[in-house]
Amino acid sequence: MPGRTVELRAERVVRVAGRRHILRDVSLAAASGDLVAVLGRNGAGKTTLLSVLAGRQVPDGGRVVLTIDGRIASGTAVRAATAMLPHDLLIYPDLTARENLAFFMTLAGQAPDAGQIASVLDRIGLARDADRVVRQFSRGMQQRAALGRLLVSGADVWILDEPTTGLDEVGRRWLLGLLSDQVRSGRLVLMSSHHPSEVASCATRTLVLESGRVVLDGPGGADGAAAAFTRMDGGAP
Amino acid sequence: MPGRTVELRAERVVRVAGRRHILRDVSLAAASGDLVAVLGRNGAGKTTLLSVLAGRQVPDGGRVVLTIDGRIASGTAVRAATAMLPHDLLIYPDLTARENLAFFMTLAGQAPDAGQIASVLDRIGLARDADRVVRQFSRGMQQRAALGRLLVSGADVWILDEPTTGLDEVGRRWLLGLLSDQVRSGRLVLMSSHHPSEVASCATRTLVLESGRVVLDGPGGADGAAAAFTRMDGGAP
Amino acid sequence: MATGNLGIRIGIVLAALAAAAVLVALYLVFFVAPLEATMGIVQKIFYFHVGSAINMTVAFGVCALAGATYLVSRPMSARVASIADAVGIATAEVGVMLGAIVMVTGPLWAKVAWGTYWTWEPRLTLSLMVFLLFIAYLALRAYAGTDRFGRGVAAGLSILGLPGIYFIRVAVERWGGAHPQVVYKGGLTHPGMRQAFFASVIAMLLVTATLVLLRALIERRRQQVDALFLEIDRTTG
Amino acid sequence: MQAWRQFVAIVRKDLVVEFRTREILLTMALFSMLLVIVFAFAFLSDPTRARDYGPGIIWVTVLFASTIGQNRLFDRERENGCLWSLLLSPTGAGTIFLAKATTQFLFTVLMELPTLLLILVFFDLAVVRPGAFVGALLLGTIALSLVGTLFSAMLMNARMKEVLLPLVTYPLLVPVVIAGVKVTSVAVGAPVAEDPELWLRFLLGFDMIFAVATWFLFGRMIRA
Amino acid sequence: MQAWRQFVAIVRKDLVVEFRTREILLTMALFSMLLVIVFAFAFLSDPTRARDYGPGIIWVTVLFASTIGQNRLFDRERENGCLWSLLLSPTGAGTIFLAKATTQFLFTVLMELPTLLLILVFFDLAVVRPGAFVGALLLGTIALSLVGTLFSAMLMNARMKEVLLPLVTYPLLVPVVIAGVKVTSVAVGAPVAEDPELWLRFLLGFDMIFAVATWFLFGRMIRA
Ligand code: HEM
Ligand SMILES: Nc1ncnc2c1ncn2[C@@H]1O[C@H](COP(=O)(O)OP(=O)(O)OP(=O)(O)O)[C@@H](O)[C@H]1O
Ligand SMILES: Nc1ncnc2c1ncn2[C@@H]1O[C@H](COP(=O)(O)OP(=O)(O)OP(=O)(O)O)[C@@H](O)[C@H]1O
Ligand SMILES: [Mg+2]
Ligand SMILES: [Mg+2]
Repeated sequence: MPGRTVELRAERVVRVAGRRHILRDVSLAAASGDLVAVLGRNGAGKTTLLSVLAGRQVPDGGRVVLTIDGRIASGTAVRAATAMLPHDLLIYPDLTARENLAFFMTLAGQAPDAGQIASVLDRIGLARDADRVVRQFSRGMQQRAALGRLLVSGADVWILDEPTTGLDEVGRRWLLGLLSDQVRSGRLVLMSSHHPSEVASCATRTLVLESGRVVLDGPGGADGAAAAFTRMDGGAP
Repeated sequence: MPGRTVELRAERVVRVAGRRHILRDVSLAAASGDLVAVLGRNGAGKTTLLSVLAGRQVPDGGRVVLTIDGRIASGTAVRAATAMLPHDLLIYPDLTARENLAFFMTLAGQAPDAGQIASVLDRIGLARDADRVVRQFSRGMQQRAALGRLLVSGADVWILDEPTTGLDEVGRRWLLGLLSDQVRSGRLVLMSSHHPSEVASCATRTLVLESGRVVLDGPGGADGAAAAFTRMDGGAP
Repeated sequence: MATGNLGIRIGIVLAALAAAAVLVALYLVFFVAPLEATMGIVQKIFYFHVGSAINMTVAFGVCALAGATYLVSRPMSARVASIADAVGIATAEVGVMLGAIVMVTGPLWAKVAWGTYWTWEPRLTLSLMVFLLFIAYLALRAYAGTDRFGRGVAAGLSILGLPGIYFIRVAVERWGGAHPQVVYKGGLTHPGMRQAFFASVIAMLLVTATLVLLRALIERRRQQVDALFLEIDRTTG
Repeated sequence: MQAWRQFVAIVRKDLVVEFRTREILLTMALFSMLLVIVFAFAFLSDPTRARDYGPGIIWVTVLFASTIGQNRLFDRERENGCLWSLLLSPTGAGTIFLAKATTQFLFTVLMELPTLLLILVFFDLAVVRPGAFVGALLLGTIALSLVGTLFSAMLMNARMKEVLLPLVTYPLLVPVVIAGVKVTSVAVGAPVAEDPELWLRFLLGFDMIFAVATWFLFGRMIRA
Repeated sequence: MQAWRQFVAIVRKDLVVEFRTREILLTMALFSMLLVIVFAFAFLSDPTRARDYGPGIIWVTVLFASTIGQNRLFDRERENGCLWSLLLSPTGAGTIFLAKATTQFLFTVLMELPTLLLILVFFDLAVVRPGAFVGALLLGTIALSLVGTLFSAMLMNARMKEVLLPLVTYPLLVPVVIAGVKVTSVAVGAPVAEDPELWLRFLLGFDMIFAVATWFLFGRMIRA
């Protein structure tokens, strides 16, 4: 909801798989107005960290805290305030794009509003294909449909895992602009990315993971992005 | 196999879904030494075209011809000469990376060679994780494993659908370099991409699709890429 | 098959012949053939029951032939393949319809003759299995839509149907049963009954031929309409 | 009110998808018909004993078909990780559970209609006590839906879901099947000395206890 | 030679994966045990008639369990679109078909061992003609594997695979089940007047004709 201030804190979060660590004591604090780029080489733990922050995975140690206007939120309030776009898009393949959006609006606790849905469909570039089932969409079109879910959710915190995947160049530019707008209007956005240019164009902060550990928690912008990607350079291809 | 010259030709290829066209009279000819970047907005038909060229989808009209050293190949010879990396990676999630590569080498008709496999694993940056099952890999690691499949296949034609998806920046640079090398050593590579910089850095030709039609068949390089992406600009996000 | 006026003209002639034959058969059945001693009027079911049963078998046999033609001609001639495809769907649908008649008249008769709607008797089982096999054919076609892969599978099923029918027949014959075999065993001595019987079989044969021809023509028309839609989409889309 | 809207939205979504693909109902109906036919073959030695094994076949068929329907219903939620879109939304766990159980119940009942008809005709059974017959089926189906939904949701992402689901649920459901067979035997007039009232009351009690228990457990188990 | 290496590689891959996950064998074995137990409950009214319905239960169980195994085996090829990696490789269609059918046969046989043991013990059956008993099972399993593999591969990407598979294969397999039940009845000493030789020869004929037919159709159907 607009006008609220949210803060998302991870406190020494640990996540293990078998006898290996995936996340080692990851701490982080971010608030409304931040766009945190979560960076790292393949297998560094970005997806795992974002899943933990979104509540999809439970930390094996440490905790994740969300405060809304200074008060710690829990349960339904946390879920109403958070929306996630993971690799597996969480949209129903046998519903049309329009039906998916109406469904997710209801789930988020709002009455579905045909006008708003139509305008979202227009923004994500699916106006023409709105009434085809998502299963028949091309990869980029599915990514767009999943982005629509965030737009109707009304969440304060957006968590996106490589959200530009599959988008064409125009769509990518639009998305990065959209995220910047969201952040300016008081949302908190966390996203992972492998593209320096994307990070430079919209991130206000960068967080670099290496083998599940935070090795850099720096500023955003062009300089921040350059510093972060330099930190990750080298090693095996 | 090195030293052979292959030519891949699509002649007025048509592909339909119900009563709509996905590909409309797509013609194209490419030969050893070409790196063709297949470009287009989301839903333009890139994935479909690449699938048809790789033999995964059958054209509803027109035909695809592969000639090896001037002679038209068919059946087994075509399949031995072609390898594809689609969105769904075609690797076995419950085999380790090493087992996958050995298996695909055998399928391709070669005796699996532990030394060669180890060196491929090293090149794709999975040496450390070679004996873990692919299911546990992060997204980028799975993409790397699937790239390994091409490296052991010995195919003359590589067909890759957005091959840099999920790769980190170092991996992406490595892959683009690898593709350039392959092309120089006489392979024919076709790949789709949404990133001007990728196309500029390695493509020798660009092919732009729009609603299933070829609207531009131009040169590669920085200028070619710029021209192609300008052609695609505008319209809905 | 002619799809223009010739096909329709043949259809009209066949339909007229069929109508005449049906009238003759009805006359013979109800006014010439004597009332059977023990079962009375109910025995009249016999003429429809057996006529449908024999023609069902004929229709399914033709369906298998069409399936083989489809699979063999598909790589060579699109025209022959789509005609065979139209014949396949037509014979399967008409055959299943005849099967439904058998499956309704049989049990009705059985309730009177044997005091139960159904017994697990060889002949009954045989017809049920064959009936189910071709329902599966129709289901495959329905879910495959216009997909050529699905059509190939359906064609394969109809071909396997032939040895399938043979084995089901052998299997059920090995275990004896209560279903009458008057015709083959040289019963049906009364000349009036014989005439009525042959007339009804021939009438059903003509009806079947008419329906198959018309259904196949409809399918050809549908194929042509699809082609027209595609042509419009190709030139305008 | 909001919970009600969410409940309706979830049930409606499943019905819309089903109407579009007709997958689950067809799967269940066809599977159960095949089951009946195969049973008929396997046991056809003595058709006069249909009243003895008819009720058993009815309940085995209902049990298997409902398990299959349950698997398919949750396969749908598994594709694209969709169940997570429910679980990560502000919808209450209880609402999600009741919505999924309701859909499952509807599908199972719809599948039972043609199947029962088929069994009654094929095995030539006459229902002499329709009230008990229908009552046992409805109460039994509720039990199957509650237990099945709870564990399908739990096991959705388990590797061996398709084994684990029957392995976990069937032991819980065996009493339901036994009670169902008893009532149905009486209902088709088999010469057994059972009191159907007693067994029906048992089924009712089972339903009530499991409704509360599964509803309570769902929230605790799924959002750890 | 190369085809042989490819054949071995495909079979070995499936065995390695199975050894790692043990999914399919466990699924099949547990499912068939549950089936047997449910049957026992549903039909336990008259244990003295075990020889009458025992053979039926054996074959119903084998048929269902092999269908389930087949589904899972091809689910594996479906994940990540893997079957395409086989079909797009220079491996011959016949090799792929024989390899998958062989795996399916091996898994089914392995599943049958514990299940049969269970049935024989539970229903207190004695095998008086072991040769006929084993022969019918082997020949029947070959038939199930051939027909099942052909259509599982074909239907792998069909939307309604799980319905379509039994719908398409069961009518073709009914004679196999009938023959199997007949031989097994004789083999467990049921008082039926059947000639097991005849039925065994029937099964052999079925296997031979379907081996040729399915092998031939596989290539034509899958690579359009
Ligand atoms: C209950 C369902 C029944 C089914 C599915 C059924 C099926 C069939 C089939 C498939 C045929 C054709 C056989 C062939 O072409 O060789 C046939 C023929 C025939 N049926 Fe039935 N039938 C049923 C019930 C009955 C009953 C109750 C009677 C009479 C008591 C009956 C009397 C006949 C006769 C007389 C023939 C002529 C076949 C011959 O003489 O060989 N059927 N039936
Ligand atoms: N279920 C699991 N079991 C075992 N290891 C796992 C599991 N899930 C993830 N891992 C391991 O955890 C590490 C981090 O995975 P994660 O998906 O978070 O990486 P990532 O930073 O998102 O990588 P990418 O850039 O490739 O997406 C990887 O080494 C991965 O192999
Ligand atoms: N099975 C199908 N049924 C109907 N339409 C389909 C099917 N597959 C693809 N399409 C349609 O064909 C068009 C082209 O799809 P394709 O996947 O080839 O696009 P693409 O160029 O690869 O797009 P992207 O950049 O998003 O990957 C899209 O409009 C898509 O909706
Ligand atoms: Mg990741
Ligand atoms: Mg694509």
